[in-house]
Amino acid sequence: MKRAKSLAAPAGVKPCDGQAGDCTHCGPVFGERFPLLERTVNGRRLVYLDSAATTQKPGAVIAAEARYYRLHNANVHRGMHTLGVEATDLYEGCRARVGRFLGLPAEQVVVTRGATSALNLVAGGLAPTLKPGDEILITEMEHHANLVPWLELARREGLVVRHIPVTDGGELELARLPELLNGRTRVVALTHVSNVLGTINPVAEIAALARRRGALVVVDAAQSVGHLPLAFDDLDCDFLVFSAHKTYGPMGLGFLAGRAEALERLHPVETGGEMIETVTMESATWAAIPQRFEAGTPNVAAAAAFPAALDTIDEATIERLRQHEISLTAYALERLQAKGGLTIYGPRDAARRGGLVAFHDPMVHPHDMAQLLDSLGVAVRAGHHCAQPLHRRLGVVATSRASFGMYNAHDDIDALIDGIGYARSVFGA
Amino acid sequence: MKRAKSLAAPAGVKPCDGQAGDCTHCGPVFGERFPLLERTVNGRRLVYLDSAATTQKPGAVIAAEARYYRLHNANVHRGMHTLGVEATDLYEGCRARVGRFLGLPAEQVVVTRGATSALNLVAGGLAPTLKPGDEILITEMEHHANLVPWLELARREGLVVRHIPVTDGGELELARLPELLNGRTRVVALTHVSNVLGTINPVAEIAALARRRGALVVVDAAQSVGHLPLAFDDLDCDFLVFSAHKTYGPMGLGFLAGRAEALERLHPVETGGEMIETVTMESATWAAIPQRFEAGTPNVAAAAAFPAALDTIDEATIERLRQHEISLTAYALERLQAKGGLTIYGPRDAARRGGLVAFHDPMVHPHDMAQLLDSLGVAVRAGHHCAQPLHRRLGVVATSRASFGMYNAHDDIDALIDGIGYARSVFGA
Amino acid sequence: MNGGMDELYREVILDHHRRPRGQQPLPGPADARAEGKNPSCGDELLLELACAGEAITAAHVACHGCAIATASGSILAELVPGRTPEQARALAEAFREAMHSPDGALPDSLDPGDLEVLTGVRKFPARVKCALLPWITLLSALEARDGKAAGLPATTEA
Amino acid sequence: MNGGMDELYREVILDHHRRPRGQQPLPGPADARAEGKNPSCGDELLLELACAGEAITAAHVACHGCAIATASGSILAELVPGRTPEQARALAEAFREAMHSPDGALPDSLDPGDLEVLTGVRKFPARVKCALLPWITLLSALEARDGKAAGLPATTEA
Ligand SMILES: Cc1ncc(COP(=O)(O)O)c(C=O)c1O
Ligand SMILES: Cc1ncc(COP(=O)(O)O)c(C=O)c1O
Repeated sequence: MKRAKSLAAPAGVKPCDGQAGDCTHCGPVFGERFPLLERTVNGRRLVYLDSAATTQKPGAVIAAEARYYRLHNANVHRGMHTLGVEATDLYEGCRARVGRFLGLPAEQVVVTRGATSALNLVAGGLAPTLKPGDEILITEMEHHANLVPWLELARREGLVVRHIPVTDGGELELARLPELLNGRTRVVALTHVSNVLGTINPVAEIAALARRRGALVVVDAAQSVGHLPLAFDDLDCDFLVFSAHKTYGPMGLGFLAGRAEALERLHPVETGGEMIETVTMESATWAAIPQRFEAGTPNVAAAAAFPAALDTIDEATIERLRQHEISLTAYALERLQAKGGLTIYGPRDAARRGGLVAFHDPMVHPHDMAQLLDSLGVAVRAGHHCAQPLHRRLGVVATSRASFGMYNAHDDIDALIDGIGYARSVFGA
Repeated sequence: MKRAKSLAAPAGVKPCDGQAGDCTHCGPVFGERFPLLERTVNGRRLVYLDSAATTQKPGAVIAAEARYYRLHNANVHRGMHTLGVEATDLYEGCRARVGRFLGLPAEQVVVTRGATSALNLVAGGLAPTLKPGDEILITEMEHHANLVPWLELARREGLVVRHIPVTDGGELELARLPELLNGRTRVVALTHVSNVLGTINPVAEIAALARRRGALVVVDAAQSVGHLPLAFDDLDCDFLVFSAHKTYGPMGLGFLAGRAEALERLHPVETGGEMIETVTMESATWAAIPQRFEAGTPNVAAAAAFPAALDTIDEATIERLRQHEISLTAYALERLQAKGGLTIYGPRDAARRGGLVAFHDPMVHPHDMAQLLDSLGVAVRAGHHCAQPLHRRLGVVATSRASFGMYNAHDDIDALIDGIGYARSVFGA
Repeated sequence: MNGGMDELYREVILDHHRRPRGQQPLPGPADARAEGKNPSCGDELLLELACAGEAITAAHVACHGCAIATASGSILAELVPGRTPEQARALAEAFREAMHSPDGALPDSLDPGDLEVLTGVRKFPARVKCALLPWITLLSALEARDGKAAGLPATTEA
Repeated sequence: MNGGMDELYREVILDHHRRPRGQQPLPGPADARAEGKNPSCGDELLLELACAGEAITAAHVACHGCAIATASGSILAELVPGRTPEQARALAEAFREAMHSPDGALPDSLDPGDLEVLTGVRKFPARVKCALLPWITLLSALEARDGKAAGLPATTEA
């Protein structure tokens, strides 16, 4: 196969050095900006195919976090000194930057510890607005983060949790929607992109129906922000959550974006300093939104660093990154298919998927697959990927998953395919 | 005044360059290890006196976090690849290191986002074990983080919150304890060191009484871990919380340490991935402790960095750091007193206080004081320090607070005193 | 003074802080009233207005806050009497806007008096709230009077 | 094989994985029984034991797991019959200890057979759980039989 043709690459960006013939959409690969990718694993070049678990970080993000600690470290909001003002500017600057990235005013962006915390904030925060018999509609392909908090809420408040089943093709069975979505449905919570099937769900379509029914719509965008073009308004939802660490940003940081009226409906789940207005020994009143949801000292260092990740995405342009992931996904689907004997999950068409492919080899258990691939420097994830009910639906306890970031090239997929061959050979297959 | 005598200083440690004559206990100052302290503010040397809000970070901590992102970044627990194993080792290594620091097995250390999250976890986690009429006993000197979560719990579950009042001398009115602690008291939650008064509370003594009454004891050690010698067992409590960022460590990280039986009583508050055993579309069961309380992707980067902070403390030895803070506090009390016309809060004896002093100048509002000090490079905090009820008790809405870390020297306090003089001159006092 | 303090603590501001106007209670019952607070630092302010015909006739300001908040309240007490509620609102809104704009100019047509000097505070982001507190409270008092709001305490965080 | 894979996937282990012992159901009802699982990766195992007099006479192992878990279950099925519950417990505990010790030695006195080979897995921390799953489940089956536990599912995370 011939070398990939690359789009005009900005300075510091090397063209995709993949082997695929169909790489015209592929565009540049940003590997050089990610210092970790220079390391070796077991004496081999690291082939990192686990970006759906966490992405690697551009050097600019790592440097921004260190710079914060070296120059501006202070607690926020409460200080009048120069460091406190600088730290507050960086922290609030991150909120505004995320708002701009999603197309929202800063006040509608709540800073959290991650997507999981943000989903717990929504589920817990809605508790006082719900009554026994109210219904929550989720899907069978949810990550535990968008499933267990609703089960807990239902248990505590006497609610009913229903779910949209997954078809054999790995899509939501939308035909069931009219029956599942009814007058008692108060919340519809679903993932934008499945972290196992890769399926991109028709969120805006479902949201329109749900909102017409008077239900709030919660979108788990952990696998889509930073990977595909997305504006808050286009999804037509009430709440959207994601984690910085899956978006080329630092750990310990995530966001809840919401419509102003929807945020106003949430009761604060975590309480303490920074989120109050007046406190006596008997009672407390809450600060305005978004501070109301941000109890205690936030992760200022991570917030100071995250804008550098969004800058990297914007510089590459999200459209180009999306094309690159489609190209990688298409190539991965093609080569895995060609390998034979593998079960591959999710839609066949790469353009309808996020940048990940889960597969199962009946000859090699996923743990052994991951272990043997790792011995060749290829990092994939094996397990239930925090989606046990979906795996039950797929009829397996575990799958192997290869997932892509802006730094991957087609030769990474070649390494994966070679590795699968090697794993089979070890098991005499 | 003459230069401070210093104890034998480890390499890279400069002796205290303070001006105080009584600095024989002072020992070395670790300023050189903290890169931020090299910066200037408004053209002056930065005099950082806001460590109670957040401490500065040793270069080793900043480097460790960057090294994590450059070499080991991966999600934890779920991975079989080399990066995942390394990241898990670093994460679990931090848990074990904190356990060693406090004298506890690793399994009794829960990793959280900070002290506030840890307190919310305890308060929320106890909800199912409490019934209307049960009592929570707190104190009048609590930070909002150890106050508002209990008020919220009380509101939700119909509990009664009582508090130990503060004497005019800034100590707990322990004479009231027999009456306040009764057969209905289920939880006693109190701060180890007040973040405003500096008062070190007799936690072990109160805990012994409380536990005899069958109450669980929760200690907010946000201002004591890393600042004074402390072993979990010596406090005789059930739960202890603190934040890494106030202990020379990174932001976005904190800990809940607990007795095993006490941790078992907590229902998980945040749910999602990593904290489950089996999940179906109908229900979920929980993983063992401590994973049960750690939903979602944790802040692995911060966990990888925090041991370097504890190493810095251990190398200095906590005893020496404590002596140093006592020496600084004694000097600050003496010089503030000598200034005249200032109200100084908390015990008079530095040995009975943590390393901080709050004061009030009737001529200069605390905000103006902080602003004018900042113009000279001196960073103090002004406001209610997240302790509104205590400030009401003190009869002011705000105070100024100077707080110390291992990097401060006596000349920092000289700069503070000079700055107070300057602030007064601006207001014509 | 260094570090820009001469810009923040201008003589005019220090003077308002030393001898704040509007301290004396209103002669009769208030026609409009609001409490304001700055939750992050605890500053509190009570504002009462007396009106007659088309105009505000007197303002009473009780401020527990820093020099900037106190001076701002004093300037308010000086500037607001004699204006109609509409004019007072316009001034408050122009001031709020100026505090968030780079040049901080207030139109002469609003007759901003000493408020002009106070716009220098915008270079100290942490103090903007202090300067705004009385004016946000004014807006809330006027709204309450118009029956538009339930008279909730105003906050500079909203 | 590279990257230490020859140590992990020793021929003995691959052989146990290819033809696991203990697959056939017990002839009669089980005298002890437990389910085990590895929550973080979803591995599941069912263990049933038949006893007669002082000794365990047969073991049935149904494992949904990786090669390491399967091989470990197979070795268990091979080693446990013929031992008393006390001896079986001692072996399981010695194995658990060996998996967390640097040298990983099992005393010859316990007659560890192919289990010796499995201790090589300790160099792969992420796989230790897989190797331990059958043995933790054995401990729980024996405890349940002694009436000490309510027969809750065993987990490698506890
Ligand atoms: C679809 C989806 N939702 C939610 C999460 C949870 O994100 P986090 O672990 O960062 O809280 C993940 C990642 O694990 C995910 O893939
Ligand atoms: C005594 C005390 N408790 C709790 C906290 C809350 O810590 P954090 O904001 O890191 O959660 C603080 C610091 O703000 C404190 O001083």
